[in-house]
Amino acid sequence: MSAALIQSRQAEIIEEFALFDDWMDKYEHLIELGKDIPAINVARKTEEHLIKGCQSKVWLAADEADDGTVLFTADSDAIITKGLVGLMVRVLSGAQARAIAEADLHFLDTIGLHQHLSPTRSNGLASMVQQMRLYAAALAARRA
Amino acid sequence: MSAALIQSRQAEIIEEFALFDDWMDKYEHLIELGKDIPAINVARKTEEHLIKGCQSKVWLAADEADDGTVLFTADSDAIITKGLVGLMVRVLSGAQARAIAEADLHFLDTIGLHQHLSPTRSNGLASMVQQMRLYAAALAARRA
Amino acid sequence: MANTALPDRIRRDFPILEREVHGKPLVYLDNAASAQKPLAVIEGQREYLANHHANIHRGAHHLAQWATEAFEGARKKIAAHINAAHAEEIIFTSGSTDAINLVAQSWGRTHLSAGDTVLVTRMEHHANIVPWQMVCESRGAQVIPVNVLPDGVLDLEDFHAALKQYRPKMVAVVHASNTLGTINPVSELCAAAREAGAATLVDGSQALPHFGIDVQSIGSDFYVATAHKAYGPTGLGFLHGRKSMLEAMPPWRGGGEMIRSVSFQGTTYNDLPHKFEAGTPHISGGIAFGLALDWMNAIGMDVIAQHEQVLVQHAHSTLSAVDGVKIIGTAPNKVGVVSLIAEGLHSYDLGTLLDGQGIAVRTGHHCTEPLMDHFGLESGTLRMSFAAYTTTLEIDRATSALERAMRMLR
Amino acid sequence: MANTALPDRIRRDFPILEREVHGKPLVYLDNAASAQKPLAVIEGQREYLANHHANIHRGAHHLAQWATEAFEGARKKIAAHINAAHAEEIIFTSGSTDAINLVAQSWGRTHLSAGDTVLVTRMEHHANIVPWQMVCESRGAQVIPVNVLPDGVLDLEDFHAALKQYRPKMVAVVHASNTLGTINPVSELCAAAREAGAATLVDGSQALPHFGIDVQSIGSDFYVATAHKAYGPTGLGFLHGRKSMLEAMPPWRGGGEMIRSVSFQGTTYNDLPHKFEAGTPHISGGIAFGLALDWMNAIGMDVIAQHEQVLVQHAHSTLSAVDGVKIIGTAPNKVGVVSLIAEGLHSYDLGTLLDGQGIAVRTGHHCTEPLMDHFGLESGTLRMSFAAYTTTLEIDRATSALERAMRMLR
Ligand SMILES: Cc1ncc(COP(=O)(O)O)c(C=O)c1O
Ligand SMILES: Cc1ncc(COP(=O)(O)O)c(C=O)c1O
Repeated sequence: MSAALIQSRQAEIIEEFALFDDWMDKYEHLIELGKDIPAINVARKTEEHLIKGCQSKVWLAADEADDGTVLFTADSDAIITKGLVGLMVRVLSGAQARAIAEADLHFLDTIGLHQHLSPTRSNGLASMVQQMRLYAAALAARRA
Repeated sequence: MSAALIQSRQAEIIEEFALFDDWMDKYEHLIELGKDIPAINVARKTEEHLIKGCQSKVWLAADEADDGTVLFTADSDAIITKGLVGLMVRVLSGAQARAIAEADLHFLDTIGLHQHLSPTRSNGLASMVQQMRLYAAALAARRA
Repeated sequence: MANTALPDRIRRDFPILEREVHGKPLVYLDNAASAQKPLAVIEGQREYLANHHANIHRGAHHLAQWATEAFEGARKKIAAHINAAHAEEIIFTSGSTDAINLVAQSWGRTHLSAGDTVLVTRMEHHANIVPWQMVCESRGAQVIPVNVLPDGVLDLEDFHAALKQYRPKMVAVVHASNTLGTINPVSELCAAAREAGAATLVDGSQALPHFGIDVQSIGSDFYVATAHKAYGPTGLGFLHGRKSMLEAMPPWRGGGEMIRSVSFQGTTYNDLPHKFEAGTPHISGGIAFGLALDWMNAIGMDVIAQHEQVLVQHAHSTLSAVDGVKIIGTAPNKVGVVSLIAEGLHSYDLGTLLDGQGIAVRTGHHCTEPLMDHFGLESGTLRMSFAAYTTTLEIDRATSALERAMRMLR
Repeated sequence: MANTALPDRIRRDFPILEREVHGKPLVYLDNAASAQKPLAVIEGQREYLANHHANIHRGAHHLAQWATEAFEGARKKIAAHINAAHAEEIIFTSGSTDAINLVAQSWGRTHLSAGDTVLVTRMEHHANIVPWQMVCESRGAQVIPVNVLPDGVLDLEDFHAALKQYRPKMVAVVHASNTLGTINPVSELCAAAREAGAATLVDGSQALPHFGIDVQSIGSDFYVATAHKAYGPTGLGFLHGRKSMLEAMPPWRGGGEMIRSVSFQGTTYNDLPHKFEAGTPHISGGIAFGLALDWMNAIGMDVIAQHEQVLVQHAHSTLSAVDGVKIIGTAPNKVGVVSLIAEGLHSYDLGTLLDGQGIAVRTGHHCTEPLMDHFGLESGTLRMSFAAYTTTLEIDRATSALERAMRMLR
């Protein structure tokens, strides 16, 4: 059920981005999206929640709800990264841990922002996604 | 006068080699020439007379005649190198030290064997020529 | 005249400059990271590999001989280009980084002891810091940085004071800064260092592409540079070393070529330059780099330098007119490198939005973290860097793109 | 079938094979020194440099991203080709020599102490001897050679005895000998070494071009090879290291890329593989090497190996039929390398007279002086070495040329 949720959210984003064929328009939209990011509590913007090794900083926290779903909050010091992080949180937050760990994330590819997921990109998005999966996998394992 | 001698000997060799336009014929001739090399005394085939850093070994000795001319004797363990060494000895031996030190040696170029004089060639001919000039320069300096 | 005409004349040598990125014409302003290569270099390397390749040295056959002469010819071209006293003072390396490591390990391990110091500057590239930190750590020695003034000029007072105070064994300075563009007065620095009894290394990575170099007039003991920033191939660089210094140094890497004779009883080493060139070198790269030098010299280093001066002046005046933009590094003597920040904005965002408009720049710390820390630039800078083919029009387009990016981010 | 058809099918990929030398058609039998490169490699490198080049890693712009993915893609291809467990176990180096020096210095300086030993064989290339001699000398350790039998097979009895007697910290062996062609039983050697508590390094320089490699089934801790002998570009090679070993090792070269963070208070290092890759790598070379692996795999390593077996058999029978010729190295398991001597004749003379007939071979010690000394071969050997494109006809022509040379010299 959670897997279906993740799918439908990706479909939604793909539809949303289909409106833009110009690169800059996509970024414009991304910048807007960054403003709606479920913000990480300022007190949690510590070393512990920092994703390392990137030009832009990304903070990420994961909380488990009683029903076993995982809620992500995040932030970044770079606006575009924040938009990308926002997209990721929007797709994965609230899903079951196991579904997150196993999610097939194709939407960045489809909307033409795939390169931002490359581990060689210095925005840290790839590390963030990995971190989200790790959190989720750890939670799923604890429940199992 | 010695410079003229060196020139005329080079001219002689150039004429001799002009008969061969095939590479292998040149080598055939070179092998023949190696047989006539003014052989270094066996007792002098020591470390001291060895030209170093080459795949084929070259031994070289220089002796000064009363009239200030220099007589070279040499040998090599490789036959083609011996032929090349023989050509060098034939051109330079018996000339005045100063003329040897300053000789313009173009004949290998003209007869198409120039590459054997390259310092990157592992037959040691380049080192030998340098050694011949050094011997000669040292003798010339001592006389001056 | 010649200045504005230069790109017109040479841009056709660079096919990549015709391409598009994200549907926009490419504006390549990342030359300090790596320059594009003229066709003469690309085709020369291709031709070598297609019709002439063989392993070099010790080969008795024709191809080996030809390749050896071409490769050794490239060494002579480098020697001539930087006015080295002897061709065998040029050691081929895989880049500047490799060259500095060679000196740090070979010279450093024999000359540095506990308590010794190596003087560098706060504007050094990591390549001229970390190798010294590594050898110093192993010897109990220390790396001391010289201060950089707010405008990006080296603090000469601090330099002379540090020479006096620390009596360093080695002074290692960058010729031109890859982040600030600052050209350091290396002849003066080397003279003072020598006076104080220190050996000297000059990192010429950002000098070689931009102006003529004369190692004898600089008076450095070691001078390094990398080919790929100077219109040459990747995987190649060189170390120039004063002959007497190199001769006294132990080899660093062992293997073929660098030996005279090998046995399990004992191995003896070859003469310069081979002593420092273990293994099969980057043959096609060496030959292609020779062609890159030919290409630069056919234009003339002065012509290139003049053209880039015009570009820097133009960029400074255009960019500093943009509200909220601050240029980092305004030394009077600069190569074609302009770093900037835009107030309150992250340089990564700016770089991404420039890329979306076809403008290739670099953002971040540019491998000069200590300099960024020194200036308190947390998100680094946005760096535009120029080459002989760069036009003022490209700078204008980059400036407009920057303005658009700033509007979007605010 | 496939065997004789292979060269027919692929020779058109190698323009150089069409050329003449001294007016005779080139017969290139110096592949163990360096192989020729197929057009896919040459044109791929050209295309990269002409239309895609940028410096890699940390670049936010499109070209940098593209180049990074292409270069990292090549790393993955290498990992897949030798069946490495992780792509980050592949470290790009400038060649085999560089890779062995990296291990000798980084691993060696931390693991070797006074009295320790490193076991090698008498058939090693200088590249797998001298780096060990250098680090052993600095640590008070010693290099011990294992015996080679008269037919060129490694003396396994001596190997096991030496393991027992010396309890080496490191066993470094060549996978296939560049002088004898002998393929060593490296899985067996590595297992015995591990059993005896030694780390292992396999020098695969002459294995990579000739047959498929599986580092996991070999069980080596380190495996090195060089691109230019395997149809790839010059200036590039790689080290494969077991992840746990590499992670525990200190970096060797310092500079950009290999750091996490640099400051004058202290520098921290990056993760694998970057920790060992300081400075701008040979980007075009890495990408082109990936294409070389693609090219080999499109043919199939088994097809190449089979073809070369036919060549070796043919060369052995043809050449040993020549009066006065003795083949050096007749192990049952060989790659396409045939060394020989002609009674009473200097190999340099033979090589020169073959060159005069358009036949490119190598003569001398082939960077294996200790092996030459061991066999008492003062003027080295004449070595013919084969590649996928070599034909039996070429071997026949080389044989006739050799006979002519011998006649001329007698
Ligand atoms: C067995 C062996 N090991 C090491 C090397 C060294 O390779 P490179 O010179 O490319 O570093 C070679 C090639 O000469 C070789 O044949
Ligand atoms: C000033 C400076 N020094 C050293 C280097 C290192 O050059 P490479 O990465 O080619 O070794 C660079 C380039 O990044 C540089 O700009």
